[in-house]
Amino acid sequence: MNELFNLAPLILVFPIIGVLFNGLVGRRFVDHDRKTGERWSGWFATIMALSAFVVVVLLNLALHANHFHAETVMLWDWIVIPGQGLSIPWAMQIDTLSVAMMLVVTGVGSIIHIYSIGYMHGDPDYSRYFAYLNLFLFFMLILVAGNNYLVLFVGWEGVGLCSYLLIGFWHERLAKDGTMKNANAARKAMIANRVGDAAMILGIILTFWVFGSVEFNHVFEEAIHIFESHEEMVTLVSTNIEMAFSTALFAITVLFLIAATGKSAQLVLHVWLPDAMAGPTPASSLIHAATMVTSGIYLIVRSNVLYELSRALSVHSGTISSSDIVALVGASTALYAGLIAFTQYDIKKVLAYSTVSQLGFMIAAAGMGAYVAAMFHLITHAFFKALLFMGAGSVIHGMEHGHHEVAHGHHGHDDDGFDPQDMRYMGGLRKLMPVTFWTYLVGALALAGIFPFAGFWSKDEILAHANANQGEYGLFLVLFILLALAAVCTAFYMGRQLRMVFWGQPRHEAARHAHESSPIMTFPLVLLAVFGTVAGLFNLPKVLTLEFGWSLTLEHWLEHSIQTFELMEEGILAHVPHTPTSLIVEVAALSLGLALVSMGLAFYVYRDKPKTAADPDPTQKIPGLWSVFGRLPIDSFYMKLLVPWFNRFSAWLGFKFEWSFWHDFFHERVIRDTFVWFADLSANVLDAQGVDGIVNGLGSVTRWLADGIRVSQTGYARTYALSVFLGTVVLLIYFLWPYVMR
Amino acid sequence: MFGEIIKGLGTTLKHLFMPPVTIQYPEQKRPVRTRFKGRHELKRYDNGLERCIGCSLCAAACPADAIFVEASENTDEARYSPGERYASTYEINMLRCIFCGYCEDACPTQAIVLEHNYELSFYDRASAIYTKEMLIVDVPVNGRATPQVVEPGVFTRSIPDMENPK
Amino acid sequence: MAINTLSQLAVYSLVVGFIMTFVVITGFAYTTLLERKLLARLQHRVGPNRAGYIPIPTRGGKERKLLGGFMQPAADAVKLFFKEDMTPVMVDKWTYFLAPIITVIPAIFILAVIPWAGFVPYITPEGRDYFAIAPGINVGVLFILAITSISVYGVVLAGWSSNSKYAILGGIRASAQMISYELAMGLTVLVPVMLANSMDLGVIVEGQRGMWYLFLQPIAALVFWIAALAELQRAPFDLLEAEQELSAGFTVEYSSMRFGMFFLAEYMKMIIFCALFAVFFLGGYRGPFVDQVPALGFVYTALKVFLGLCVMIWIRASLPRFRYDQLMSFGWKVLLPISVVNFMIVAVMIVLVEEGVLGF
Amino acid sequence: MTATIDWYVALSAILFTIGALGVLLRRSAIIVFMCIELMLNSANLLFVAFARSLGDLHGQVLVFFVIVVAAAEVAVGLALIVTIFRTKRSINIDEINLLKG
Amino acid sequence: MGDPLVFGILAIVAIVAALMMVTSRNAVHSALWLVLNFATIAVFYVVLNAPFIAMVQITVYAGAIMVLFLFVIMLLGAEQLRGTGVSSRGERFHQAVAALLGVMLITAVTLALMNREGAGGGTAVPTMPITSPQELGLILFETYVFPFEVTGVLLLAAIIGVAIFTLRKKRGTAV
Repeated sequence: MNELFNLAPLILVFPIIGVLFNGLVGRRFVDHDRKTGERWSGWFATIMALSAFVVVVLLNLALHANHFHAETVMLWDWIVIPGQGLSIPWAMQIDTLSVAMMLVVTGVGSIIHIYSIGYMHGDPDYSRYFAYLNLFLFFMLILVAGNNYLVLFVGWEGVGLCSYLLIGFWHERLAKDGTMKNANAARKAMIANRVGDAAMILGIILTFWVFGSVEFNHVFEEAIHIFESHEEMVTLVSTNIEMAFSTALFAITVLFLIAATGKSAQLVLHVWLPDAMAGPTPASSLIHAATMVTSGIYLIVRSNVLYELSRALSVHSGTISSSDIVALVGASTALYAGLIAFTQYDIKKVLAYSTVSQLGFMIAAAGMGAYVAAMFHLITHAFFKALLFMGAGSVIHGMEHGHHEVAHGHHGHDDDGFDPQDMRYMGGLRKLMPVTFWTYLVGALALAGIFPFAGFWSKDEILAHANANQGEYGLFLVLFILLALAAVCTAFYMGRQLRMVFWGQPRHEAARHAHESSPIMTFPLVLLAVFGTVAGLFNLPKVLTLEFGWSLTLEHWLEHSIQTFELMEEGILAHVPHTPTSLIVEVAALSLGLALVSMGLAFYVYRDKPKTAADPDPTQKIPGLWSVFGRLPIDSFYMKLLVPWFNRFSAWLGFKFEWSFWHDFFHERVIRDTFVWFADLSANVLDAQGVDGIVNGLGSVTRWLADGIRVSQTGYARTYALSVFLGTVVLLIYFLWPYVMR
Repeated sequence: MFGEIIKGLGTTLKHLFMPPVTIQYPEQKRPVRTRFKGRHELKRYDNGLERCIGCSLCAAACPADAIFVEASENTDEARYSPGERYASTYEINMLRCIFCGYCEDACPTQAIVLEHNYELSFYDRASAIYTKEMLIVDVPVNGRATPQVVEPGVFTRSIPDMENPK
Repeated sequence: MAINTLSQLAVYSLVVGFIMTFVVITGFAYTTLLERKLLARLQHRVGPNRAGYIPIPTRGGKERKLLGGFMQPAADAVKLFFKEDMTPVMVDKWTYFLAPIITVIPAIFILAVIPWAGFVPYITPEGRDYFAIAPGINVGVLFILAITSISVYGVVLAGWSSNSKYAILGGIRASAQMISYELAMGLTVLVPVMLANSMDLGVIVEGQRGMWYLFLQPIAALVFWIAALAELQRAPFDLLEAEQELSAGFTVEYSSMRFGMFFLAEYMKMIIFCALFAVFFLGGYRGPFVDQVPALGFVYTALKVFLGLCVMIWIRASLPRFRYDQLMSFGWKVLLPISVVNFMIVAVMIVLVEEGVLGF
Repeated sequence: MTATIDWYVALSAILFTIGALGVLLRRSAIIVFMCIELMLNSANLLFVAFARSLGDLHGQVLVFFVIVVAAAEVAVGLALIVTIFRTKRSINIDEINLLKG
Repeated sequence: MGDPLVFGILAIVAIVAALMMVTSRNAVHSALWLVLNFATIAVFYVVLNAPFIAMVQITVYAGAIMVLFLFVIMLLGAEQLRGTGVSSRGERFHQAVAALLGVMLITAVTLALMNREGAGGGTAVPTMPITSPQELGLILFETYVFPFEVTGVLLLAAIIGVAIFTLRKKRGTAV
């Protein structure tokens, strides 16, 4: 094994050092001296993130040197119950898939750290923010580096925690109507995620029951083994219950899917993600766009063997497979969220729904068996969506500063309900914020899937996959249509956003006075814009007969850790949807054309509308769009039906059960009275007579002894030294005695 | 910081290739400025009589107490200076002198003047005391050396109006 | 003459040692002249040109003076020897007498391991790697570091024994400075050691066949140079003789040749550190055709030392003196971190290259 | 004739005894400290001599560790002496007898 | 293990230096004698084919530790003890016991050496090549890597300890 793999634990050590620094002492630094303190706090965290990135790059090199063979770095035995066959190690699996994720997490993470130094400038809780950010990196790296489902789950919960903390970072802030907007958003995220997490726990338990292990490799080997031996029934570990293998596999994969819908914001658990935009923008960019929300995709891609087996089993029996459900959920989320994005005015909410939509793309790709395409879209999306969010952050920053300037200009000028995030107040920022504009443009074009930018290649690969396999799998035609429509939506709402924010006339004084952000914020934008442009090169398909040396790099790279490829080669799986390796010109032309037309349409429709902030949106003319999607049907459903009933049930539990029975009766009468009686007995009888006597007696004896011995303590160091020397000489003579006396 | 250091090094390096400005001193001497205050000289009138009348005003004015003057009576047989008295001893301790020029200002007859000689060096402290013989200028071409034998009554008054005696 | 026995080795070492010490002491004398002349030229002056010129008569009765000042070191020596040797009353006699000697001895000691040339056949036909007093010592670099750390004594003892406030302040300043910069220097010296994989200075020189370590490790070279200047107490680190504050630091009570010995030590160390810089970063005695004619090594070493001396003098002419707190914080907060980080980077790079992860 | 290990043992014993007597007899804390260093050095000498005599290097490694520990010990010890000097204005170890029983 | 002449000279220098160190009135002189003693021991190390240890000895002991001693002596002005100090009871007794113990130690060692089998110095000594730093480093970083790290921690602890000891509060008295 290459020695470099031993560095792997460092990727966890660096972020946790950052957490400790910022969590324990960072605040003192910042409070003591704002300027220097911020520098220490921010750069320390950034350097820790960068160090982790460097280590990941070294791991990458090590993988190269190791011919891409995965390595498991064992840290310690975590949960071991001898005799029960339960042994779960805390180990890190370093393979191409996890390293690809780590590169994205630490790379984009580092850039966002740098951006945050500028963005969070002046915030009273500066160091707390960076502590959270590093904590997030720590947990995210646990998530992607774990070699079993349980470690993955630790990271899964950890990032959920960080997400909660960061959404509620400004938890004291109130919305205009007096609700605790941020705190509520954080809670919403937490609760929505719990549903998925419950499914995840069930899935892990079921996995262990069926396969006797939670380590990825064991589980997959065992699953393949059962599949190959054509066993219909499996016995659950340590019980005598038997279960049909296909049912078990279906249950596990669907539970994992539910987990993924929770974390990756898919229908119907997506409701938390748009609200999560209440957090600081860099955090939204890192957690709710680039990395954490993709962990659902990672989970599915990681479990690709289970999903493919499930597909194979269902082809056999003719029923719908869990992979198909995954793909359907993803595709419908993509379209649904894309439509909602039309109706949003908040610059970040548009991006949030766009994220949901793009995650739908990835999930759909994973469900269709295009795991490489899913990962490819994940990586490119991480770049350009982080870029878009940070660009939006820069715009918001500029608007706030502009508003500040205006407010200073007119004293007593009342706040007119101005919201720096509302696109209706913006406009014409192209000239005022050139760097932000150009980088944002790159990000938007990449997201819309316009030709040479990264998004085009990754999105096209997914569509091509759906198109190429529709002959074999009937469902894929439906998926293709859904995804193509979603792509059209994407191009439209991005066009709308670009037009409203950067073109036209400023619709508010603040937009007139906005100005470019500081270099520490624009530098990361430029960096990410470069990646957003060229990231397509990672997995360039073959074009006609042209084949470049770097074509399909990602595919060749991930081949080594996505076992489906092996299964296919070994002939264990007969029918596996295969992604075409070369560019299908018709599909590419179709998607590019649709995107261009749709974007152009958006620019046309919004050419001079809205004129003022109060103007209605032109798309309100489309029947059903605003009346259905604009009202967020699923959110409303939750709020109208689920929440009141749940509240009533909680109130009953709280007042009747908890208070009347548990407190008043059980605690007060049963426990307290018994305890008081017992305490009385010990204090007045046992302690006063028994224990005190012994202690006092011991004390007297000790004092009597000490009085005798203290004479020997002269206090002169030389006396003590003399006795030490005496001892030395005596010992020496004792040892040398046989020689001395001969 | 490094840019500035390199700039400084460049500046000095440039000067390495410039010709030196040194003057080979004992052989070549730079002329001093006209108002340079060097070693004192005791002046004479054109006819050779000493200007100093031994009034000790210079000694009184000297802040460093470097001047010592002792006056004696002039006679017409042995006349040193116009008027009643002349300086029989005139000593300046060059170790004490600070070349301030107050003596020059105090002198009523412009006898003492700080001239341009700056080569003052001694091997011992005693030789740092300049006597009248060392300070007084040579007799002018048309004059006579002192003491002079003069007609009585001509030089009975010292000449405060800074003119040569007629 | 093959060297086989201990006594032959002793004779060899004595002869070579005598020669080298003589050469370096003469070199010391002319380094003072070089410093005075070059410094003068850098300041638009001519410098000493009276002692020992060659008069060349020209027409017109005047004479041109050639090589003016080349006997100046001798004149200085004569002056120093014949000045009155004063011993202040309240000094600690023995220490006061020992201090100048203790200052000079380490400077001479370091000479032992410096490779002046490659293998020179006329002197040693076989068995010797390079020409030095003690060639082939496998802890050469450590030896240098050890001896450098010893040289603090001269300064401290001179300062203390003089029983004068200026002297002790100067002494403590100087020794604190030397100790501080020794760390950075030691860490930097390890860079060539790691690159050459040996502590033998000859091996380090031979390791630079392909490329001078100066180009491979410019940061290390710069840090070494700065630390060497500080170690030598040369400008801009010449705080101990900050005339304005301390008159002359720890040498204030010394006169005559005792003072001269401090001077001697300083200039010998200048030569030696320039030689060390050459060995560590400038390829030592290596140069064109040195494999065919090993004796050329002497010329190359001398050239490189000369170059180093000129740069030192040039720096002295250009840069103002550091303030004491600046000096300390520069040493501890800038130089030391740089050298530690550089050291770590070099170590990591070497491991990576050896592991085959990075290839050159 | 060549010097054997016995000679080194004897030399080391003599140095050790001198150091020990210094510790016991001198009153200046600094000199006591220096005597401790002398004792450590006599032990080091023995380590190296035995390493040479037995032909293995582990003795030298031990000396290395002893030197490192001695450096740490001196730093702390001298800091203690300085601190004591600040309060008591003296480094006479006989005056430092607060622990007297 | 060295020429008897070399050994003799070095041993005499070492013993004389040690004695002078113990008996000097002036602490600075003591320190200087100790430096001489350390230098002699370093030469012993070279004679014993351990040049690396010799260099470490000079660097650390002579170059660092003793300079530290000198600094402290000079800074405190503690060249000589001021005042007579408290004369402890039983001073004579103490000295006598100490001297007796010293004599016993040397006697015991001498007797043991003389009575040992093969005493008198004729034993063959295994030849050992001059230690190279590489060999020492390999042992240090393979066999003794844990103790090595522990010494690192020890040094860190010493640094922190010293900093705390000598740190003076801005106001108020010393610790």
